[in-house]
Amino acid sequence: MDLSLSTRTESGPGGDRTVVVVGGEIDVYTAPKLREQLIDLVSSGQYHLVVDMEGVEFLDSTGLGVLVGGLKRVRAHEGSLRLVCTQERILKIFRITGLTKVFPIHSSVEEAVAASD
Amino acid sequence: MDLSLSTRTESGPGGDRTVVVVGGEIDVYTAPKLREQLIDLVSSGQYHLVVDMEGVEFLDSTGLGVLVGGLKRVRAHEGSLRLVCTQERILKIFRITGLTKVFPIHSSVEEAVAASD
Amino acid sequence: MAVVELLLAPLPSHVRTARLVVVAAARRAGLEDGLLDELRLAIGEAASRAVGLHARHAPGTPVSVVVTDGARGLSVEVTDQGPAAGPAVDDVTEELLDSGSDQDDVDPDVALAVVTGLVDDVEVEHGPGGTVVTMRWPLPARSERPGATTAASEA
Amino acid sequence: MAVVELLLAPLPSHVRTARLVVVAAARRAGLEDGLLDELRLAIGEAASRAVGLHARHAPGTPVSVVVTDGARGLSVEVTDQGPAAGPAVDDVTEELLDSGSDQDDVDPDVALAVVTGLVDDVEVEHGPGGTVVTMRWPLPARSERPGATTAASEA
Ligand SMILES: Nc1ncnc2c1ncn2[C@@H]1O[C@H](COP(=O)(O)OP(=O)(O)O)[C@@H](O)[C@H]1O
Ligand SMILES: Nc1ncnc2c1ncn2[C@@H]1O[C@H](COP(=O)(O)OP(=O)(O)O)[C@@H](O)[C@H]1O
Repeated sequence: MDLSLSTRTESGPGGDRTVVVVGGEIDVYTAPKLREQLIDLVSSGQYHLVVDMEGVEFLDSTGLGVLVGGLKRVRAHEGSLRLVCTQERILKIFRITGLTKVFPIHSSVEEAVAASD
Repeated sequence: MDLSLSTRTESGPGGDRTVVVVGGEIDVYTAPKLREQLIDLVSSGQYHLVVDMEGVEFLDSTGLGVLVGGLKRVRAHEGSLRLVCTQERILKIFRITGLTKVFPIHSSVEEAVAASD
Repeated sequence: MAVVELLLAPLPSHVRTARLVVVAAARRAGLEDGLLDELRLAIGEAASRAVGLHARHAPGTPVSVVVTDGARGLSVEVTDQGPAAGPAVDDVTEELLDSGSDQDDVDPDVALAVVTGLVDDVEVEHGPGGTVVTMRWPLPARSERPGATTAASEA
Repeated sequence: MAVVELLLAPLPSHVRTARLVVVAAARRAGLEDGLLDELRLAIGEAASRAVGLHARHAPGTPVSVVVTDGARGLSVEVTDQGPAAGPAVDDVTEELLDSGSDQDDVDPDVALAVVTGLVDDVEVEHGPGGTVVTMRWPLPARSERPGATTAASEA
């Protein structure tokens, strides 16, 4: 029910990628935690992020706003933010809001780590 | 969340025992299902019951009433109704209501099936 | 301040909703985890009792559940429009053995006996409009509550 | 008949309570499983929007959520006391890209755009008291609903 966050580094052909594994519910109550995490990563110089959403049970527009905010931050440093998501109900909200055109969405962490721009 | 029920027969030293495995929440909304199940068993001549409560997540006084009703029914046929429960939060309500003195409570189905009066 | 107020049509299926809401609100208010099971059972009994009384005596009227997070801790108030509670049950076991039989409803007096047996601070007031059952639990000091900083920044 | 009525203090943590309650009530009312995710997101957006507006404009006033199971199906009504909704967002993507940045609150116009994009039958009425967002979903005929017999025997 709560939001859970953990991060690890994986190296891909384009260099190191920071994988952020998100679980639980991302809503107006929990989104601030995710935003803080993304801000911390960018502040510490990690500009290539892969956000693994496979464990996310709920996502609303506040959560989308936080992901968009993260994308803007990494782009300001020529970085990237890739999502991993295969859950239909989560993909649906990206589709409704047109964000499938904004985020690269992958079906596995391996694929996201291997991808280059 | 829902109430789940399944039954099977095990034979013990005292004869066949009908094991009723209960899962989920037993409250004023779901208790009628459990009552029907117990009534059906007694109507079909199964007077020695073991109710396995290990999968029960919530039990209130309506649920206790149904178990007491089942006990009365099997006793009318010289039968028995034994409970299997090791969960502290479920045991607590038996303790508060004094029903630990009314029901034999066992820590495993094997123990309950092996028990004799 | 009342943090959540719930009006429920008196149907058995809504008792679970009352449990969900009150437990969620209490966690939010910082009630310690060890008390959540007690709270869940207590609100379940109080709500089943009120729903059962309304189903018989006031089927068109909702049952009210109010959760307040105040100076005296967490309070949960369940108001019904049913007839006054009977005399306190002094032997719940006997009462359960007598009534626990074929009725689908909760026995309102057993439910109330479980609430009073379970919760230290319970008040039962019968007025002309019905019965109000108020249950209270202590809360940790505000500064120690989970999410206290978030709550502050929310204001 | 209103089956559940919920008054929530305008705090982000209560949005989850609203989701829990509305989804539980809708299941009870017989809403088909395939629509529950849509309902969960829609009530989540509508409630976050109202809570966000109250937090800024009416912090002492609760947000109201009413679930009704009537002839027109299931209706969920969220009432806020905030300023009128802005003009309908015609490009949610743009709006998210513009505003999705550092505010902790939901963007009320984006939330409303998600609701209207998601739910077929939505009505937004702005009156002097605030905005009422009403979302409706069809329900199966009463006789086909799960627990229909139980409901009948409850009466
Ligand atoms: N809207 C929500 N979305 C997701 N999780 C929530 C929401 N509201 C409450 N929770 C989670 O439920 C958990 C229980 O609350 P609480 O007892 O305060 O936990 P914690 O000790 O983690 O603060 C919290 O951790 C909280 O994050
Ligand atoms: N008070 C309750 N206690 C336990 N389970 C409940 C309660 N209220 C609802 N449920 C369960 O949640 C499930 C979801 O409701 P519903 O969609 O009507 O399911 P079903 O298809 O099984 O009738 C139900 O099966 C129901 O038994």
